[in-house]
Amino acid sequence: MTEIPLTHVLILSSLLFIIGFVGVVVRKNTLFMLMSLEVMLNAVGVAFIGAGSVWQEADGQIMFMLILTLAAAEVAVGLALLIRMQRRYRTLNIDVLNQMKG
Amino acid sequence: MSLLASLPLYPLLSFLILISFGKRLSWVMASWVSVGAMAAAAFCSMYLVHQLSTSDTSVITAHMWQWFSIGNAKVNVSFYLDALSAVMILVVTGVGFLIHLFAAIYMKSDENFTRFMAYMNLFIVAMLVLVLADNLVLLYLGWEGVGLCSFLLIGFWYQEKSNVLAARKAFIVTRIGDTAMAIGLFLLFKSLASLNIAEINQLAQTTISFTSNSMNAEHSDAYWAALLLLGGALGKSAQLPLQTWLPDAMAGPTPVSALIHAATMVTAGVYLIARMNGVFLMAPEVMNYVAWLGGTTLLIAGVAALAQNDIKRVLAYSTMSQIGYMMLALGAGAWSAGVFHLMTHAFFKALLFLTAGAVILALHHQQDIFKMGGLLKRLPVEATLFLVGLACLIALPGTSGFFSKEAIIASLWSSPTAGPSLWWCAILGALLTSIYSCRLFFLAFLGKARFPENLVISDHIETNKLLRGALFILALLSLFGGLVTVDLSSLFSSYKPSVVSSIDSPSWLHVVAITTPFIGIIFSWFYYRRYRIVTDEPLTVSHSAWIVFCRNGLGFDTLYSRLLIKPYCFIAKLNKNDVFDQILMLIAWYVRIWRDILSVSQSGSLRWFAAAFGLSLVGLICVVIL
Amino acid sequence: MMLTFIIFGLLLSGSVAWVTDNKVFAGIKFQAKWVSLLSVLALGSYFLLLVYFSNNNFQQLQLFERVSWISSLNIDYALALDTLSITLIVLTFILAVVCILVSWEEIQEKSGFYYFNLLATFSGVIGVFSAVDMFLFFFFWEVMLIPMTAIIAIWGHENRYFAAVKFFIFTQVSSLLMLVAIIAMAYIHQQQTGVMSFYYQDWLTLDIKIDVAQYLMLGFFIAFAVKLPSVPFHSWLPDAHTQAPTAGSVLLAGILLKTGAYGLIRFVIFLFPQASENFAPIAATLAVISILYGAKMAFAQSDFKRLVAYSSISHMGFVMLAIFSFNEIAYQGAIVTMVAHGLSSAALFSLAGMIYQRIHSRNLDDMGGFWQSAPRMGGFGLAFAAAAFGLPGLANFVGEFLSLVGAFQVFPIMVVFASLGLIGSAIYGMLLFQKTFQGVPLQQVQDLSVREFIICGSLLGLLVVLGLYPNIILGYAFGVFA
Amino acid sequence: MNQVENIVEVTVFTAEMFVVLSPILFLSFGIVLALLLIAWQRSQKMIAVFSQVILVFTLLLSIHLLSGNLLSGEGVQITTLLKVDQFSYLSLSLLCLSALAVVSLSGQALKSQIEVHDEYYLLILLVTLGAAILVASDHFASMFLGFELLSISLVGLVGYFREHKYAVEAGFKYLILSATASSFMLLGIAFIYSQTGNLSFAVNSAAVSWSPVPLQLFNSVGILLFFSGIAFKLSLAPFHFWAPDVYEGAPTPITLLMATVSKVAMFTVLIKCCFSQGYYNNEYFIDVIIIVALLSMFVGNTLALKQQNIKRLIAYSSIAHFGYLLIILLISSEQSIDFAWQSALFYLSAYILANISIFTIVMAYEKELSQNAQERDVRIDDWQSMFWHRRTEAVLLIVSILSLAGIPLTMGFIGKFYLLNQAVISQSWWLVSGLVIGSGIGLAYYLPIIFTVFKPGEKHMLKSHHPKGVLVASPRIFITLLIIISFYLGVFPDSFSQYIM
Repeated sequence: MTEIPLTHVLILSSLLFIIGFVGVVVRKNTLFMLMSLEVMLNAVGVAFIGAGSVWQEADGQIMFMLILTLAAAEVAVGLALLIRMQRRYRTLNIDVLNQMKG
Repeated sequence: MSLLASLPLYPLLSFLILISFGKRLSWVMASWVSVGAMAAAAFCSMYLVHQLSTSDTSVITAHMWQWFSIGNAKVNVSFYLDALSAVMILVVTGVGFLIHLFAAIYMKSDENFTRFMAYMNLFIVAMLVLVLADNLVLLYLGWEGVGLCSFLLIGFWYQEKSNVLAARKAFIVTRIGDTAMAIGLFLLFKSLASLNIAEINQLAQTTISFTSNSMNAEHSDAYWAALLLLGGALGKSAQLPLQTWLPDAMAGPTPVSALIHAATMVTAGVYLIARMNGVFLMAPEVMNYVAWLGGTTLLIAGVAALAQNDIKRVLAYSTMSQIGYMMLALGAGAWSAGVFHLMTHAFFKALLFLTAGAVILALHHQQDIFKMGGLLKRLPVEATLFLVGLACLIALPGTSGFFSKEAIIASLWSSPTAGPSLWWCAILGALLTSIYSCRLFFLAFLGKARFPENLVISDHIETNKLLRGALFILALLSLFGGLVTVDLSSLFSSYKPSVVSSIDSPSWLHVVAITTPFIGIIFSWFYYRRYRIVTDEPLTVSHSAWIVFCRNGLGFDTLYSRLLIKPYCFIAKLNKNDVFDQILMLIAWYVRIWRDILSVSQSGSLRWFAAAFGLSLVGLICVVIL
Repeated sequence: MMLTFIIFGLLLSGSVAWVTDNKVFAGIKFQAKWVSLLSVLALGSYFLLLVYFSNNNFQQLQLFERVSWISSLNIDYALALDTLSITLIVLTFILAVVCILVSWEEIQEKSGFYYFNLLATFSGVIGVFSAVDMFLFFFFWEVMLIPMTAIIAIWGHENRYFAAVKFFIFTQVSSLLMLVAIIAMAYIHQQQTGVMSFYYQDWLTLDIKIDVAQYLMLGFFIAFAVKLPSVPFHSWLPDAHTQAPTAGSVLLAGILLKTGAYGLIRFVIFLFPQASENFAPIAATLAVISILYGAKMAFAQSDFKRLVAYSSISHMGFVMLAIFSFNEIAYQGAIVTMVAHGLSSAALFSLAGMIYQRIHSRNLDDMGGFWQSAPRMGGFGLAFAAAAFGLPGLANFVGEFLSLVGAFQVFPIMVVFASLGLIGSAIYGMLLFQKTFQGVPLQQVQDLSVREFIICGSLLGLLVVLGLYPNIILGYAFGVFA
Repeated sequence: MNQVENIVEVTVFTAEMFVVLSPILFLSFGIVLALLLIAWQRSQKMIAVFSQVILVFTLLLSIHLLSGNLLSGEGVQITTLLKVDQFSYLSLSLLCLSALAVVSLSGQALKSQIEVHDEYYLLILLVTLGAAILVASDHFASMFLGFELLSISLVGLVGYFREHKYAVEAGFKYLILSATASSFMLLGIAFIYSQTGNLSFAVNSAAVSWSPVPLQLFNSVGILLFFSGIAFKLSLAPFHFWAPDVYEGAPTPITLLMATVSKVAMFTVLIKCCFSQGYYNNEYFIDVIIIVALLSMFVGNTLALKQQNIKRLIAYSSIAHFGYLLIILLISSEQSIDFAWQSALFYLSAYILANISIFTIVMAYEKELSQNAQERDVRIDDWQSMFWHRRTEAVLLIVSILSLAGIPLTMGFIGKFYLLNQAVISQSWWLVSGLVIGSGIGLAYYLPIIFTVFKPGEKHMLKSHHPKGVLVASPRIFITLLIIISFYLGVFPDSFSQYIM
């Protein structure tokens, strides 16, 4: 099988990660922010898998699984909060949440 | 406790008594205490002088305790009585006693009588310490002490703003001189490692490093030391350029002017220079400065005296010019002449002031001579006494002033540090003296009475005898005081042979010197005719620019206020709230600015937070990579 | 043990005064002022006896206690005394009594806590004067600030919070620099001897490379220069003095400034002789600037206490000049000036307090002609002003004269400039006296009460005695430098 | 690769490990039991007492292990994942202490709600567990687990009071940002892993030199990302933006939880990681540390200047304090590691103590406010003239403020002293000056609080006597105890640090 150099994997994952991060920053809708978070986490996952395969170790995959669980948990809490937000503010626009400042 | 040590104690005790009992003392009590103390001091000092003259030793010393020690040099509180200080204590206590006597009556009606007498006593204490001190630090103590008392007495009627200002002026101006003197002390100690007067005078001759110019310095230590001491002397003796305080000092009660600002304190400068002759001899240039300063002062003061309207200010300026004579003498190296004139001047100037005081009292505190006139008939006794005083001042032959002033003038011509030009100076001064004296006398005692008829009441008539007694004694002293010749030449080390004079004085000098006063009198007899004769056209005070200029002491006050006082106040006000503080407060301001900037960043918007997270990360990564 | 007893005795009696204030035990109504006055008197006399009967030769530092405190860093609890510190501690006790007496009627509300703070400050100060373990020294140095700040902030005048914060921040920041220097010294000791040590005597034996020493010396110097205070670090002082209650000002001017001078002598000079000698010209220049600048600023003020505050800056300038001229005469002068200024400024501040109690103003324009109605006060005012401008016969003169004579041997030119300060002091001294007591009487004030008379009288007496017979101090405290 | 092998060797679970790990195990079992308890009967009082009991036991256990000498020297490696030494135990006991305080303070915060809140306590326990795992972790995986356990449960707690004005906002902010932060951290870990091929702390990733340059770059970037994740949790500038808002929005006990438990755990793990991986030799990393530290000192102190709301003020001051603490990471050599640990833990405990004390009083005042039907945060001027009406509380407040400001007689001063020692040893003069200036600015907002406490005024709150039921223990005793502790440790720090020596 042809070896994919590690660098490429890392660069790919970083690109993915950046996409996700930009999503978090620019999207106003809370739902999409949560999704972008998912993208970021998965990008990390890619990096781990790649690294693991280079080192011929299971650690990478294990970490990826942990990340998946984390993502699930986060989304769960996130959605709960999202519902609260919808109830209270009747909107999902994140920018209404700037009462506290200074 | 030797007699000498106890000398200042009498006035000190009386001071303490008066100050602690204050107004609770009746007039009789207070005056008995203070005048009695003075009498005791006077007798005591006479006895001391007698002792001194009879005893074979030329000095009497009294050691009280060691004040402190500078390195190895001890600074003692101890007294030292030689011929020079003997003269001084005689003047201080003798004249002081008479003036106290006068003052006790003069100030009787004042509500703060006891305080006044207390200050007078305190002054005498300080003055005695000054003249008896055996080291310069103790002398400085007395020196500052008399300054303080003069301050207190000038501002005695402290509710008048003008008096307060005059007092402050007097103190600060003299303080400038004192500071110079203090620096002089530091220098003396540095180069001679001693502050004992006798030692210094002796060391100054012997120490090479003191007199010789050290490398790359164009003046020797002796030069600077003498110069700085001279500064002190100028301040106290109201000589150029520190003379401006004296005329204003006349704001004090008349006895104060008599005691402090005529007889004793102002002559302390002369005493200092005479005392430190050892140092001055090592610095002929400075001697020359002394002579010139004295000469100039006596001319300026004479001119200023010509234009005064206030009887006391006239006398003040004349004091200035007489001290100018003394300085001249000292500068010329005629120590004994200078001190002699000091003594005689003390007598007749005290007499003049006190008589003036009596007149002023009689006229209900009227001091303007243009509002007097014709007093010869109304107050004949005072007038005669005043005439006597003036005669001495003019130095008519036979009077004490004649002898002393002649001695001075005679010494000038041939002196290497004075010379003919200064001699002419002195002659001119004598001329001026006689002119302004005549003017004063004419205006005050001759001519038309220019005051309401009912004014003259000698409300102190019942005590007149005492009062006049004091005046009579002074008059006698000033007439015949010249006969006791003071020979202090033993005290003063003469010049080094190197600077012995080459010029010998021509014979016509004496003739000129003796005739000068008469010329002056004759001149003014005609020039001031309208002051002298009784006419009906009113006398007008001239307001021509020149006269006013002279009346204001040739504008030194304005000069100084422009040069020194105004700028100082300006800077002070300018920086009232502390530029350093402002600078440090800038930091606080800066932090506050940052606080506001940063608190903008806490906008509370989530997306901005996330973005900031990313941005700052990028920034840090850049730091790492670059 | 005795020294500890004194330090903590003060603290303890302070808390006793606090707790028992205005309470009745066994039929006696306790009052904080009485408790604290008596305890200060008792402890002070105890201290005097302790010093008098101890057969130590106090010319060198005599160790009193040395107990291990923070063993992990070899920090000890070590107290020692020598003539210098004894002199200053005695001064502290004298002024302590004055402080209590001036607050006698001024402080009415929360007096218990007030006197607690007062006594806590005293104990801190005494700790500073006697600590020889540097950590302990720093500890006391900081502890003494807290109650002082409380005094300013609680019982001070209108602008007190600002003044207190300013005071605290200045001292705190500067002393943190000192702390860094202290730690660095400890590590240098570790490098040279293998063990860490904060013990003063150990440090004296160190030989530090000059370039390092200069920085360390600077660390100490800044802390002490701020406390002294010297231009340009002085600007906390006018505010603090002006805003503090009378006793606070007395305390600050009389004692706390002296801790700065003490530190300069004991630590800067003795620990870094070489470095400080190189630094001397700068320090002397600063000192001269402080003298002149302080005098000038004092002249510009219209607030009685502010004027006196600036005058203290001027006076402490003489001390610093003397200290940095490395010359025994000057050192003597420095000590006398410290004591004299302690007394005279305390006197002037108490006078300010008395006037404030009568007319409720510190503004000189509201004063004038008091002499007519209050001659006694006027007399004392004159005497204290005279002390301030160094009238011979009062203690300050001896101090300044010796300082200047000593300094003249080293820095003639600077001394010439410093002497101009004598003129400046005359100017502001006269201004102070005349604006207050002379001129047209604006209002009638009642003359000194017996208590006030005792305060002023005793201070004046001390000033005169020290002025005419300074050997009481000189003969005693001098040996430190021999 | 040889490291990998010898790590593989030690992965046998022995009895010693069991003993050593017992506190954490006990805690986790306690949580399970708590769940069962809830299943059996839902009673707020019971669960509260129960969780306190658990925490107390955990505390006692860890202290016991601390004083016992089986943790001498290196510490005990438990599988690849965990490694326990006396330092981690000390911080563990600190965690339990603060968690205990939080639980006790929560009592009346919950009173206002009607329903039963057993999950609240459960979440607190979970947070503590996560923190415990963090301090024990020696491996990125375990650290990640603890990290997420901590943050997810915290999110739950932050938004806990649904009705509260700011609940949603604070919750969201914390959720999104911490998720972002943790993904950054994960990416960093991934990069590091890609270089070292090993996730254990024991591998000195700073010393990886064999890889070609771009990879080296990835490595250092990885370290940076990882650090940024932690820095976020420690709310170090410039990752601090969330802190004040979340602090303000969260229920007060939870604010305390965030200020103490999570920060202590995070900092401990940071030190562990940095020391074992020898980051202190990596000058890039050092630069980053210095920059971040200086920024935090400045930003924190400066922004705190104009705060009136206590919780925000504490947030900012904590930013500054952790800026100071970063000095620890700049140790010069292996020898000073122990001292660094000691200083860090001392400083942390001083910080915790001060925070607990302040929040005790904040809670007391909040209760009174709510009794006056004012649902708002405590502001500084609510404390006016406290000293003259409620002496003990005021003294406690003053002591803790002074301790935060680092004035002698308090623990804070000794802590600052340790830090300065550190800085002097490592000769990092930048940080020294930062510390000096920072604490200078700090005084400008600490002192006014004290002055407000002293400021005379009418009794601000209705009741001058001590509010009942603010704390589980009688408040007076509790408060006096806190005062005594902070004074005692402030004057005799040895009695504390002897545990670590």
